Amino acid sequence: MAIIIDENTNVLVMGITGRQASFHTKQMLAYGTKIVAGCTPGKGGQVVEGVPVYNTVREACENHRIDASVIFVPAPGTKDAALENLEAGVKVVVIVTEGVPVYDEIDIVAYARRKGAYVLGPNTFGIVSGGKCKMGIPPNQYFVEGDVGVVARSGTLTYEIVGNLTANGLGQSTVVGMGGDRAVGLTFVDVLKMFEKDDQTKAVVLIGEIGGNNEEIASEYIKEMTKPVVAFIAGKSAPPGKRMGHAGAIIERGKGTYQGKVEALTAAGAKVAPLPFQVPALIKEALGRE
Amino acid sequence: MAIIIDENTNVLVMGITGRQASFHTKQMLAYGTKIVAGCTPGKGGQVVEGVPVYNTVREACENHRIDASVIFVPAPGTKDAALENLEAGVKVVVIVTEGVPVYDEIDIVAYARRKGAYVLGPNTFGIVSGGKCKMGIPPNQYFVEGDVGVVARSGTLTYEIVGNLTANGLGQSTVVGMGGDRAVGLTFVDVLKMFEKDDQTKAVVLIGEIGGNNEEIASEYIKEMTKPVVAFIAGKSAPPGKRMGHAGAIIERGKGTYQGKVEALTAAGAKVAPLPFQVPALIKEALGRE
Amino acid sequence: MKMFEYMGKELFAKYGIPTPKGRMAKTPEEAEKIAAEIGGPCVVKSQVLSGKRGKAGGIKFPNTPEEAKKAAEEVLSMTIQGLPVECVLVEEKLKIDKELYMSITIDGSAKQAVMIASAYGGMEIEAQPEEYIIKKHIDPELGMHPFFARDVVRRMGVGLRTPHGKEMVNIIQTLYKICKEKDAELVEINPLVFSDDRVIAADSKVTIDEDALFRMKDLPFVEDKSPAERAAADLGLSFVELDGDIAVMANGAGITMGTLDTLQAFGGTPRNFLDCGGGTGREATAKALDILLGLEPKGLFINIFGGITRCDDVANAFKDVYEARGGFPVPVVIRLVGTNQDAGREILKSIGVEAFDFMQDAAKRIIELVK
Amino acid sequence: MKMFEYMGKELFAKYGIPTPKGRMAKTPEEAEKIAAEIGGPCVVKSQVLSGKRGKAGGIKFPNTPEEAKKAAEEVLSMTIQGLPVECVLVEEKLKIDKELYMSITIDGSAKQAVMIASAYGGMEIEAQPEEYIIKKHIDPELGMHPFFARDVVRRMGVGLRTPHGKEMVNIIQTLYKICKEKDAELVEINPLVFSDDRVIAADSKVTIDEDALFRMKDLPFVEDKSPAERAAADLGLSFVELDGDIAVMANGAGITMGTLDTLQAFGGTPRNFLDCGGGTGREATAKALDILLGLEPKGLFINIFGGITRCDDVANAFKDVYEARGGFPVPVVIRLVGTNQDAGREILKSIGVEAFDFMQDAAKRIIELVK
Repeated sequence: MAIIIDENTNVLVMGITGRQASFHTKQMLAYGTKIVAGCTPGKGGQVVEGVPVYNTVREACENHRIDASVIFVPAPGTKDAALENLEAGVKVVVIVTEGVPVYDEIDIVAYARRKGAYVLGPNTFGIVSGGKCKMGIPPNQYFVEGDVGVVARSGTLTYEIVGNLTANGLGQSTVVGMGGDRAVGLTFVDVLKMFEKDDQTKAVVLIGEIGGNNEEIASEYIKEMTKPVVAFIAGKSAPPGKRMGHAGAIIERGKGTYQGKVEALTAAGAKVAPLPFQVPALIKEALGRE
Repeated sequence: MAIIIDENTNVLVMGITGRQASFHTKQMLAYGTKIVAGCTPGKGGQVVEGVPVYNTVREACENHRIDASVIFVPAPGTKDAALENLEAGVKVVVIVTEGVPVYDEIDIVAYARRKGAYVLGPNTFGIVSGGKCKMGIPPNQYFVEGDVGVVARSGTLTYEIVGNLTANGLGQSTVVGMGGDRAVGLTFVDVLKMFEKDDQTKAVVLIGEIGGNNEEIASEYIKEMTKPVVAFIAGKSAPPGKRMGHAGAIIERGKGTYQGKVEALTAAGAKVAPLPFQVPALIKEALGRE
Repeated sequence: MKMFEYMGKELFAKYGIPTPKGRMAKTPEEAEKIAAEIGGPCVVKSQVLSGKRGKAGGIKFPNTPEEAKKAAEEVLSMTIQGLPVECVLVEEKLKIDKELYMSITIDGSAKQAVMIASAYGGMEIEAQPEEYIIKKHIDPELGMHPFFARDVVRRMGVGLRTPHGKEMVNIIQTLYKICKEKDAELVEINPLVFSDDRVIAADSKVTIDEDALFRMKDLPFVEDKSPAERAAADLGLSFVELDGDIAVMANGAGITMGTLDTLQAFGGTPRNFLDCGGGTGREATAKALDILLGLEPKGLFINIFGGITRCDDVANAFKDVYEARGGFPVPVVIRLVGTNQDAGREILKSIGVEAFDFMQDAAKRIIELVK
Repeated sequence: MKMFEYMGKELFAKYGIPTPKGRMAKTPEEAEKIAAEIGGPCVVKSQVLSGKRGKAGGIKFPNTPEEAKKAAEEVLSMTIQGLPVECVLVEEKLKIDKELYMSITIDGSAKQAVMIASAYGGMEIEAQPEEYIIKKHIDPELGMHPFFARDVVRRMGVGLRTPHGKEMVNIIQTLYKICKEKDAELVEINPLVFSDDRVIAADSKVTIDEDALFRMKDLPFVEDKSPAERAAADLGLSFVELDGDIAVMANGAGITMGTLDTLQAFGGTPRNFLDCGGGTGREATAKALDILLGLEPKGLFINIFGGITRCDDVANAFKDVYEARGGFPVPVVIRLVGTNQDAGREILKSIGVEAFDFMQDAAKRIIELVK
C-alpha cells in the first residue's frame, strides 16, 4: 500500500519552469510519478516535459485532480506557494526549498494543521513510495519497492542508508523526508503511526540526528509499536552546539544529546545502529531474514 | 434538556466589576445562573455579589471549571476578552457588548470556529434556558421553563414575543440571541439544528428581520425539520435600506427583502406571523393546543 | 462613515494604489490652478456622498484651465439628491482602454471579508451576469497573500506577467491592507481603468466602520447624516426619517421595526424610525422626544419593553418634556412594560397619562387619535 | 545573525521598550562624553557576541566621566573569548530593585514561537527550578494579544494595575512584534529590571534568522563568524572548525555528521564539519577544497553521495584544485557514488585517483593514510 503517496497520486510541480524543477520533473516522471500539472505564474499554457503549466494552483485544480504538490520555488516565495496549495485543498505538500525563514515555516505548518494536510519540509529531499511515486530530488536508482519504511530528517544520509538497504536486498515501502529545518510539517510520530498501520511496511528505519527532542518523543510511541524499528542517530562525534541564549538552554534542558536519544530509543525497544552501514543487518535480524 | 446552557453550566462574567456587569450579575444569580467566577484584570481577589474575581481567564480556569462566559467589557476590549476566553478553552462565549468593530467580530468568529466553540453576539441580549440559566441582560420575569425554543437576531423584540408566549402559557426551552451585528457567531441553522435534536423543545419560534440572507438559508434547513417553526420577520414596513456601494448590491442580489424571506419560510413549511402578538396562537395551533 | 471620493483616492495614493493626477478644490480659482498644473483635458467631479452624479450633471470635462474654472463654478453651485456640493475633484482626463471593477466588503453571512472583481466594470457592473463576477472570500486567520491576488487577476483574464497584471496583484493586496488598517467595511474601485500600460483607480468608494472610529483618529471626519439623524447619533441612537404622520420611539432595532410594522398593519403611517434601546438614560430619552416633536408629527407613539432600559427612566424623561413644554402639542400613546414598570406607570399617572400593556392595543389607539 | 547588545537595545528603544540612558562608543573620548551626558555613575560594557563578559572583566562601573574614559580604554583593549572588543556601551547605572527574565524564541518541537519568562532573572536563570519558569506558546494564526501578556505578567506575580505590570504587558507584546517584523529567532531581556517605578531592559540578546536577511535590509550587518566560516558561508556552505587532523567534505548535514561519526568510530579525528550539499557547483566546490587545505590537515576525506549534487561536478572541482596546486600536499581519499557517478570517476582516474564505493571502507583508508 505505501503511505502518503502511491501510483495513483496526481502530482503538481510548483515552479515547474525553473531549471532545477524541470530537471527533477524529468527525473520524477522517469521514476513513474504521475505528474499531471505544473504551475508558474504568468507561464500558463506552456508545456514542460509534456506537463501542462498553469498560472495558479486554482487553475490547475480546475483542470485536474491534484493530490499532492512538490514545491521548487525560491525561498522568498515558498510560503506563498505552500499556502496557495493548502488553500486550494491540496492534501500533501512537499517543500524542497532550502533557506525558508522560520516564521514562514511556522505559518505554513499552522495552516496545514488547520486544513488537515501533510507538509513535508521545508528543506526536505522529498518522499518516495518504492517503485510507485517519487516527489522530490533523491536519485532514482537506489529507491526500490519493498517492505521497509524509512523516515528521516536529513537527505543525503538517507540516500546512504537507503542505498545500503537496497544493496542488501531490502526495498522500501515509503521513504519519508520530514525536512531538516527547525519548523517542519510532520513529526517522527506522525510518520511512525502511518507505517504502523500500513500493510506493506514490515519494519521501520528512523534516521535522526542530535538536537531537538523529536527522537525522544518518537521513543514514547515506539514503545506501543508492533513493528520493529531500527534507528541511526547522526552527530555522535559533534561538539556541543552553539546555544540560542538562555532561552535555548531552558527549552532544551539537557535534551537533544546523542546519548539521551540512543537511551530513549533503546529503552523503547528500537535497535540503534552505531554506523550507517550497519542498518541493513539490524533490519534483517529484526525481520528474521538472512 | 435545553440547548447550549443549563442548570449545570458554570459561568464566568468578564468585566464583572463594571457597573452594568455587576448589576446583571445580580440579576443572573437571581435567575438561578451558576456564576462561579468573574474576571477583571488587576482586580483579582475582589468579590462581586459573592462571586470571586480573577485577573485573567486562565487564573479563573485554574480555580474553577468554566463552561461559559458572558462578556460585558467595553467595545475596544471586547475582541481581546473574547479571544482570551476561547484560548482558555471556554466553549460558550456570550458577547453582550454593542459597537464592536466588524473586523474584530470576524476575528472572534473565525477563532471560535477553529476552537469548536459557540459565540453568541456581539450585540446579543444573551441566552436563557427557561428556569435554569440566564446569561445576558433580558428581564428575568418573562422567561419561564417550557417547550418552545426561540432563536432571534434582536433583543427587545424577543422580550416582546417571549412575553407574549409566557402570557399565553407557553414556556421556553431555550431562548437564543444570536446578536444583531453583521458578523456574529451562530447562524439560525446552527441553532435550529440544536433545537431539532433537543428533547425538551417541541416547537421553534424564529425571530428574523430584513437584510442579509440568514432567514433564506434557514428556510432550506427548516424543510428537513420535524418540529414546527413559527417565524416573525421585522421590517415589513421599512423603506429600502441604504446600500453599501455596488459591492453590497452584488452580494445581496435582491435577497434580504421582507417578501423574499416570508416566501422562503412559507415554502419551507414555517408559519409566518404578520405581527408579533400573533406568534403564540400559531405555536398553539402547530402544537395542537388550546 | 462614507468618505468623499477625493479622500478615498488620497488614501489609495498613500498606500501606493495609482490614482489620476489632480486633487480637491473648494473654489473655482483653485480648480483653475489645478487644471493648469495638470496641463491638458480634465475632469471636474462634484464631491457628494451619493451616486448618480453623472446623470445629475455633476461631472464635467473641461479642456482648459478657464473651462475648468467655469465647470467648477457650475458644479459648486449644484445640489445633488438634496446634498449641496461643497467641493470638487479636478483630475487629468484618462485615456480609457478598459474599465474593470474591484472591491472588498463584508459578507455577513460568511462572516468574512469578500473580494469582488470583474473584468467588466463601470456603471453597468450590477447588471453584469453572475458569471462575469468573481467573488472570493478572505480567510481572516490566513489573511491576504499574493497567490490570492494572482488567482483573482487570472480569473479576470489578465496576464500575470503583463504590466497590468502585476499592478493589479499589488492593488488587490493593498485594498485588503486598507480594509484591515483603516477598518474599512467597503473599499471599491469602479472603474479601475487600463490606460496604456497604467492601471488607475478612476473612482473610489471607501466606507469606514463607525464602530471602529475610536481607533481611526487620523482619518478626516465626514458628516454623512441629516441634522436630525446627527442629533440622534450624538445621543447614541439610531434614527431614520420616514414619510408618515406618527412619530415613533421604541427600544431596540427589532422592536422598533416591529412597532412600525404593527402601526402600518392597522392603517397608521410612521414618521420615523427611532431606536432608543441599549439603556438610554432619562436625559437622552428626553432629548430624543424633543427630536421627535421637532418633526411636527400628528401623534407620538412610545413603545417600551424594559430590559436594560428602565421604565422609570423613560417615564421621567416623558414627564420632563411634558413639564418643560406645558403639555404635548399632539396626542400621545405610551406602552410601558418591563424593568421598573410600576414605578414608571406611577410617574405617568402623576401627569394624567395611562400606559398600555400591549403593543397592538396601543398602536390601534394612536391611529384612532390621529385620524 | 546575532546582534550586539547595543544594537538590540536600539531596536528595543525604537519599538518603545524602555532601555537605560546611554549609547555605544568606539573610543574612550566618546565614552567620556556619553558619561558626562548621563551625569552620574555609569556602566561601561564591552560589546562582543559572547556571554561571560562580566567574569572576563568586560564590564566596569565608573563614577565620573574621567573614570568612564579610563574604563573604556581598558575594555577596548581587551579580547574576550578570542574576540577583540571593538566598541563599548556606556549607560546609566541602574538602581536595581528586582531582576526578571523575558524572552521569545522558536520551539522547533512545537513548531511555534514560545514566550519564556521568570520572576527570577539574572545570571542564574538557567539554574532556576522548572516551576519558576513560565513557558507559553504563541499560536501563529492567533498572534499576540494583550490577554496573553496579562496572563504571563499575572503568573510572574506582578499586579496588572501597577506601573510595572502595565509596562510589562506592553513589553511582552512588543517583543513578539519585533520577532515577527524583524524575523528574530531570539529576543531576550535578561535581566529585565525594576528600578523604582520603571521597568527597564538592562541587557538585550537578539538573533535574526539568517534565512530572512533578504527581507531585513534595514538591519545593520553583524559578522559573527570566523574568517573560514565566513568564506564557507559566502559560498552558501555550512562549516565548523574542529580539533582533529582529517579535513572532511560531504554533501548534506546529516551525512556530514555521519561521516564524522564513522571516522571517529574507526579511530580518526575530524578537523572540521563541511556540508557542501544542495547542488553546490564545480567552482564553489573547488573553493571549499581550498578552505579545507587552508586548515593544514594531515589528510582530506571527501564523501559524496550524489543526488542533487553531481559527481562529475565534484570530480572536476577536485581536478581543478589538483591541477592548480600541482597535486595535493596531504593524502586524499574520495568516496563518490550517485548522480553522474561514472563520469565523475572517469575524471578522477584521469589524474590517477580511484574513488571508493562505500563510506566505511573510505573512512578506514584515510585513517590508515594519516597515521
